Amino acid sequence: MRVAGKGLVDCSKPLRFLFDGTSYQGFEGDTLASALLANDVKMVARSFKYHRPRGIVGAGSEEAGALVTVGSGAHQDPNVRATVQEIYEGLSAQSQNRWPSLGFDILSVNDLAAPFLGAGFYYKTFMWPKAFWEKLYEPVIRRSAGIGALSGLSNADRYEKAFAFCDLLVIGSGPSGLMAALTAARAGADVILCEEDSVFGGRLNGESLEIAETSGQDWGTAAIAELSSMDNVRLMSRTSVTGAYDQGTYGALERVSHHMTQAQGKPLETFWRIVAKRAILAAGAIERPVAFRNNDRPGIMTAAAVRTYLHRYGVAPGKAVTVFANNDDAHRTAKDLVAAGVHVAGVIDTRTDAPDGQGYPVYKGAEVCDSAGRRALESVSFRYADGRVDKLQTDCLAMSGGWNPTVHLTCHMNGRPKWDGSIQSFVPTEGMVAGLEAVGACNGAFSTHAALLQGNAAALTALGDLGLKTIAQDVPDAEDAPYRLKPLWAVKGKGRAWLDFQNDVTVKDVKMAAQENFRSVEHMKRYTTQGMAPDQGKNSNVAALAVLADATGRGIPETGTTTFRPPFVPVSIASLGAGAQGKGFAPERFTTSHTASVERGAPMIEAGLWYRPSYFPATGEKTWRESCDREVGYVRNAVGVCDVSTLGKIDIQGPDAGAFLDFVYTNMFSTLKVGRTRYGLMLREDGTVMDDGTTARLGESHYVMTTTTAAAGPVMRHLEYVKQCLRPDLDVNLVSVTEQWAQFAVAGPKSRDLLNGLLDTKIDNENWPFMACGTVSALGVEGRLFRISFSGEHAYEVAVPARYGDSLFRTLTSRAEAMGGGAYGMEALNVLRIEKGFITHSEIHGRTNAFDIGMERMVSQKKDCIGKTMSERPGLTDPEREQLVGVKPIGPVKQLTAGSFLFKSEDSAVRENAQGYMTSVGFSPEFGTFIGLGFLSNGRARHGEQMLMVDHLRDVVARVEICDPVFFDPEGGRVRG
Amino acid sequence: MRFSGLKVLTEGLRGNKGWQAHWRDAQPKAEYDMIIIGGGGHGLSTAYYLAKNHGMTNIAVVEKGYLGGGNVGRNTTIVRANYFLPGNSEFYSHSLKLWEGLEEDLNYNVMHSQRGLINLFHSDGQRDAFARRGNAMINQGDDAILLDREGVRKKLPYLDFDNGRFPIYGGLYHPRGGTARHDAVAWGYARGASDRGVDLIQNCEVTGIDIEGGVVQGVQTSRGPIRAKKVGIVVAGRSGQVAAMAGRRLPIESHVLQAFVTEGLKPVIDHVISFGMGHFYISQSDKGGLVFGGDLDFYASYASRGNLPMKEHVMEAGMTLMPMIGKAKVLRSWGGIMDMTPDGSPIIDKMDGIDGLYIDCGWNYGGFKAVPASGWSMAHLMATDTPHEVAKGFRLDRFRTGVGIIDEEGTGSQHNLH
Amino acid sequence: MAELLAKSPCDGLLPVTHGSVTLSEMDMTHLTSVAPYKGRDADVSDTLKQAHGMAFPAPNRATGKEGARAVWFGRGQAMLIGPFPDAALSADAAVSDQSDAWALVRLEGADCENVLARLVPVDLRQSVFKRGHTVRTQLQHMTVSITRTGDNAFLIMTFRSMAKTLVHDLETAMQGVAARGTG
Amino acid sequence: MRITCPLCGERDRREFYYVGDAVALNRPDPDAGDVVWDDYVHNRDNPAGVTRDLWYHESGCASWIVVTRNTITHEVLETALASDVKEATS
Repeated sequence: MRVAGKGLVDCSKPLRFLFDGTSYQGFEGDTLASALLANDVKMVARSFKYHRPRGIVGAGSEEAGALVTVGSGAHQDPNVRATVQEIYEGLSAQSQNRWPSLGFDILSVNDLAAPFLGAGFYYKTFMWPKAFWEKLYEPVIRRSAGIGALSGLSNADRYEKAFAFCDLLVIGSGPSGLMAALTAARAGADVILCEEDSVFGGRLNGESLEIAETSGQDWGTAAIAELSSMDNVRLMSRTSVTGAYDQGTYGALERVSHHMTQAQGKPLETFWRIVAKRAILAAGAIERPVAFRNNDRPGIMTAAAVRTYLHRYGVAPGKAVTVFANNDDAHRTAKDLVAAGVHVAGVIDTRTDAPDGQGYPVYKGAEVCDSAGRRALESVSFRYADGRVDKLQTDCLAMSGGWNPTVHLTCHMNGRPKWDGSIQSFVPTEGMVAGLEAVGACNGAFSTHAALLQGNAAALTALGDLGLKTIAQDVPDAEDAPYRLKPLWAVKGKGRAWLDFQNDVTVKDVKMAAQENFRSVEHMKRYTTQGMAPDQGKNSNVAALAVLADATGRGIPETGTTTFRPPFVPVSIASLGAGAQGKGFAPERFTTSHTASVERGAPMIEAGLWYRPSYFPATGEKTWRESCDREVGYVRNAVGVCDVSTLGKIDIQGPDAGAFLDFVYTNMFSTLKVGRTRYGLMLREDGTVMDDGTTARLGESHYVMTTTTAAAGPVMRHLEYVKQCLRPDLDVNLVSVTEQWAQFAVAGPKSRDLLNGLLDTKIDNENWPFMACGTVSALGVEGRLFRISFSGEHAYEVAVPARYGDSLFRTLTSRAEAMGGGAYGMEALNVLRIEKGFITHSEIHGRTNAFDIGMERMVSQKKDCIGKTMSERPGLTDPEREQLVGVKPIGPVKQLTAGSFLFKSEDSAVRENAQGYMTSVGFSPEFGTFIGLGFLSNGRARHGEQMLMVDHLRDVVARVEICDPVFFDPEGGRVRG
Repeated sequence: MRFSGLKVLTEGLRGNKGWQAHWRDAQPKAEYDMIIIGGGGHGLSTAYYLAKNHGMTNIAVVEKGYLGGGNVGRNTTIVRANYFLPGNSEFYSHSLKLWEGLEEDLNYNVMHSQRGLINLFHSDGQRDAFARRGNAMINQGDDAILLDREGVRKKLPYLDFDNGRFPIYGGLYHPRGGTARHDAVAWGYARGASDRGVDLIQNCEVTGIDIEGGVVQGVQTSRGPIRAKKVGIVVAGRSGQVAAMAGRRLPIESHVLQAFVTEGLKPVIDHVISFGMGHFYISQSDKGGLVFGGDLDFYASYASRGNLPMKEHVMEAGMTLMPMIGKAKVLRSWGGIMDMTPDGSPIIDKMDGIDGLYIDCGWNYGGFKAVPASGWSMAHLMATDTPHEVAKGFRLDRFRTGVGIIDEEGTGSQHNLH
Repeated sequence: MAELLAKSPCDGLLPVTHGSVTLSEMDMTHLTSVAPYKGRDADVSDTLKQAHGMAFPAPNRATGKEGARAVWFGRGQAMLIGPFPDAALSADAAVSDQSDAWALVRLEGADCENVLARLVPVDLRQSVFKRGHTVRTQLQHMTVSITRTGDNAFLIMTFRSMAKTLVHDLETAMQGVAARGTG
Repeated sequence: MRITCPLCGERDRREFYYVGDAVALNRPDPDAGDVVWDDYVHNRDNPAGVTRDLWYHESGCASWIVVTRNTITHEVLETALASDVKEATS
């Protein structure tokens, strides 16, 4: 219910929202949780395992109870904390993990079977009969598990990522964070202040405190006003810092428009990568619940949450509130409620020396031992030291077992927090994250004044580290009460007492884990699932640890803690992966002939990041094979044109360019004549083939290397590695010129005729023989011409500056068509090269060496080169290795397939008998059959042998003959024609 | 104590008071026949099979931290036998067969779930490579089915078939592939070994290996010296440090591999999916979390944690492949220490020149599925001094000689190319 | 005789404006990579000064002015933008014509830093990245060169083949920033 | 993780490509023998602590860099251009 005169919500701005289809009213500034409590809605969820009713437990991102689904369709957002979700006009939220409804949930029957569903029960059963696991047990378990549901529809919201940089990152805007930010910003430091909440101020907004003789809220408001007026300060609200990473990098999730009816182009979330020279963690602390029988009913909350709902939202979570505590701090809850006119049924304090009540009864030396109420709390029972049990009618229990500093970020780099007996909690160990200092409550300083002092001191330290001048600050006076508590983790007694409200882990479960020798804290966690729920144990880990320590007869520090890992709050995959949906995962690379190819109807296929045409369909053709056969015919009989610009091109210049190439290639390049091109083979240092291609010598000290499309990047990196790391003595410079040139293969008997129609100076076989290269002028544009062939035909590659690529491609193809040829795509290119036994990365697939592909003679014995020594290892020259062969069918066969295996005709097709495998297959119009390349053990000695090619997957068995990999024009006369 | 549904029922009725320790915590004895260094999945399974297959019970597993605290407790739980190179094929095939009988053998439900694994491919060239893989799997006697685009769509309708950066041409479907509950595997082997008399010694760090005249004498530990006739090093990412205690350098670099789990969700992904173009793989745990991972962070590290660029890359891969997971929220991320070999394949061998010293390492980022066969083979090697038939390819000297390099990825027998 | 027609890398894609920021393509001009040989840095710088009026730039800096710049382009390399390179440069440096290899765009407007902060992992705020400063870095997944040419203006270069992705990524960021107002 | 490129200054790890132990700089003679070559190409100290490794500023200035770094804490202790390191030792 609303409490008049309290809260920061704007009562002049009412908003309607839906929960489980029922319409309610809240106000601007409400969270879904505060608005539901204002409407007396207590039960909002079901727990994970026992499907017990769950209510709102806290008021922050660590919420252990109130997880809901917001929105519908592709916008459906599961597992949203009602305590974080701000309401907006038209918000629609649903409860989760229940069927058919929140009130009546079939699987709540699990609760009755609880004796059989204790920790790890599933490791001991469901094993018989074997086949039932996948068919019966697992599907049932999966359906009853899980919490919220994804819609199954592709994301339809905008997400984004961004980078930010600062001198000082302050995480949290409670008193310590604000003080730190003020001190640093006044000194001129570049400050980013991140606050999870929609408003700054942290606990100042949830308490009635005084700072500098004014209310804490007012002091905070003034501080924020000052900070927001400064150019060197960036204030980021609704931003959770999610992780600390190396060298001052922090991840942060900003919820940009979750609170808006219409995002209007804004991202839903922005994931920030913040680089900070220094950071101050002012993340506060999380109040811990106490385990007692049936402590999980809706209406049972943390005491601080009750105060937050009162002061921040003007909501009393109950009509008759009871406080259960082991410390002084929680008594504020009763004081504040009474002051606001809310009835307090009483304060139950475990301590006999608890403070007296101020308008409410205090039951000293007593413990709450049970609760009652079907879907929400109706009463609590409490027991005095002498065993007497009493009962209070109450609809809200505000409990406090003390506070746990929010140390998480300080542990993200493997640091472990240390136990502080004085506050019965873990506090950060200094220096666990370089450059980050914890202050205030997250550092175990629980009074407001101590928080202000630590915030100021840490900022001064940071300023000193940054070499900035400091300005002495007056730290204002504030509440400085000592923190008094008597440890209490679990109230003894029968029945189930919850530790992890979400995963339904009880005190009994932890004890049973210890009984079964899961005594290490990590074993206990993994066995019971304690702390593995959406809150990652923020509410329960320390208590569970205390129970384990007790059960194993150890102290808490000896028992240790589990590790806190990023993210601090759950982060959507869409935000961390922003920008990648659809094509954004990797850049798209387009050749200059792309548009013209698409206009010709060519299906474009990926070649690494590039797109290349598969084939160019002609009118009347029904299959790609018809097109491919026709295009092969162009090259064999007339002239074909193909864009080869995607191949890497690297300018290699300098006095030592030749020596450099001799070192990276197996064969010699220093001896290559200017104006000539040579095929080169490049190895990795392990002796395996890395890449191949042609390199042309354009001048005395100028070469241009061609790489395969796939290896362009890796080869450039490799060349720089050789130059900088192995041979910095060589005077040679490398620059990629891949993108400068649009380069087209012009191949076929009429290729020279076609070119001579464009070239300003005609070429012939004398002035431009096979493997010649040089500068030419084509239609008035200066370019380069290489007489090289990947088809076995008389062929050239002509290159012009890329701006002319589109125009040249159109000109070449239309002229080729007039000569009985035309454009050809990747399919035809592949057939042409298979007919010639030319290799691609299908053959040099990273496991083959020069010996395997029959090029061992290309490894020059006159010099050292990368990979030479290792290529001579016995295992790489074993004659039984699989060697490149040609494969052709015997008689009529349906097809040959790449990826099939070769067997002796009499052998069965099992691994032990496999002799080799097929790497490339194409239909050769020339031979009228499929032909292929493959690797066969000792294959070069087996030409003529008949074998079986077996493809189990596609049910193909073919009789084949092993042959030389060069099927077509083995003498090579055509390239010289 | 035998576990069964009936036992759960009767214990439940008696207030669950009768459950006993799953394994004994042993104090180190002065001497054992054999010591296994490392109480992870591979070490525990080695001990289990030494006891079960070879009758060796005077043995100890010494573990620096807690049992199962290494990679067996921090992986993406995928179990498969889809390798294609001789050396790997027979080994992983054997391992999968052991998985299929593991629950019965261990009397422990490790939740081995053969939900099927699909490796997607995105070009003709990749299809050919996966066809080779699938045919090799069938040659080996395992199962594989080549799905075309429509076949994949039928099973995984939520993938982005229309706009994804790399078009889905099809997938290699491995029906017997799946997942298992990782921790339970360690605990099940620990219980099985302990029941057979193996001493499991936690919080016991090996600080030295005693060698005299080229023969192993035992180990020095944080809890004193322990003598042993044979010592097996089964310490994954820490192999380099432990081998150094015996004066050996290994062909291993330790790298960090991150993995991620989301908050619990109702069933939405029913298979294990692998997306090679994005180095991304994903499945959904029985609890409902999406469990997924990607590539190495790519720098040598023992920190068990990674950095943002690879996290982002993994999430980006997820978003281009299956944008329906966008609103799943990552709850936790962690890193394992991967013992990377140059060729990406493991080592199970004697340590050359030191009698009685054996090593099982180099599992790269694929050690979980190997746990049963690795232990089986290492136990065989340690008990008989001969390599097991399915693991004889995992020789330590293959890099020096070039004989039998097993490079599944084709990235070369050189470090950091994987 | 027919003539070959020239097309710019961002042909048909630009200009676009969202909010305060405009993205436009620079006119095609001469781009020349200049990489001095061993020990010739000073000679190259002298030639550049004499022929083109700017020194060889130090790392992370650009020299010259609009129409004739030398932008540091990585280890031992600068990109001469504008003038046709003096032939004397070839004596002391590896010189490669790159006029068609790069797409050059100009991002201009009050929020242009915020746009780049969505895409670039380097601090490009005016206080640290001033006029005449340049970086080789990434923009989303692309390799780029970014130079500040004005208080609210940047020159961005990426591979020609990636022009469409460059425009897409920048435009997406521009839309997001425009929708948010500032920040 | 951030690495200081000797030319570009401190940059995000995402700009770099990693290749491993800087032992790669010490390429043996071709005839050094199989043990030496095996050691060079394959065997590693793989220290849990300070190591020297090689990184390539791939989407930055294209420098190869020797990074002295701690493999447990990820602290970067020193960086230098690989070409300088190589020339100083050869």
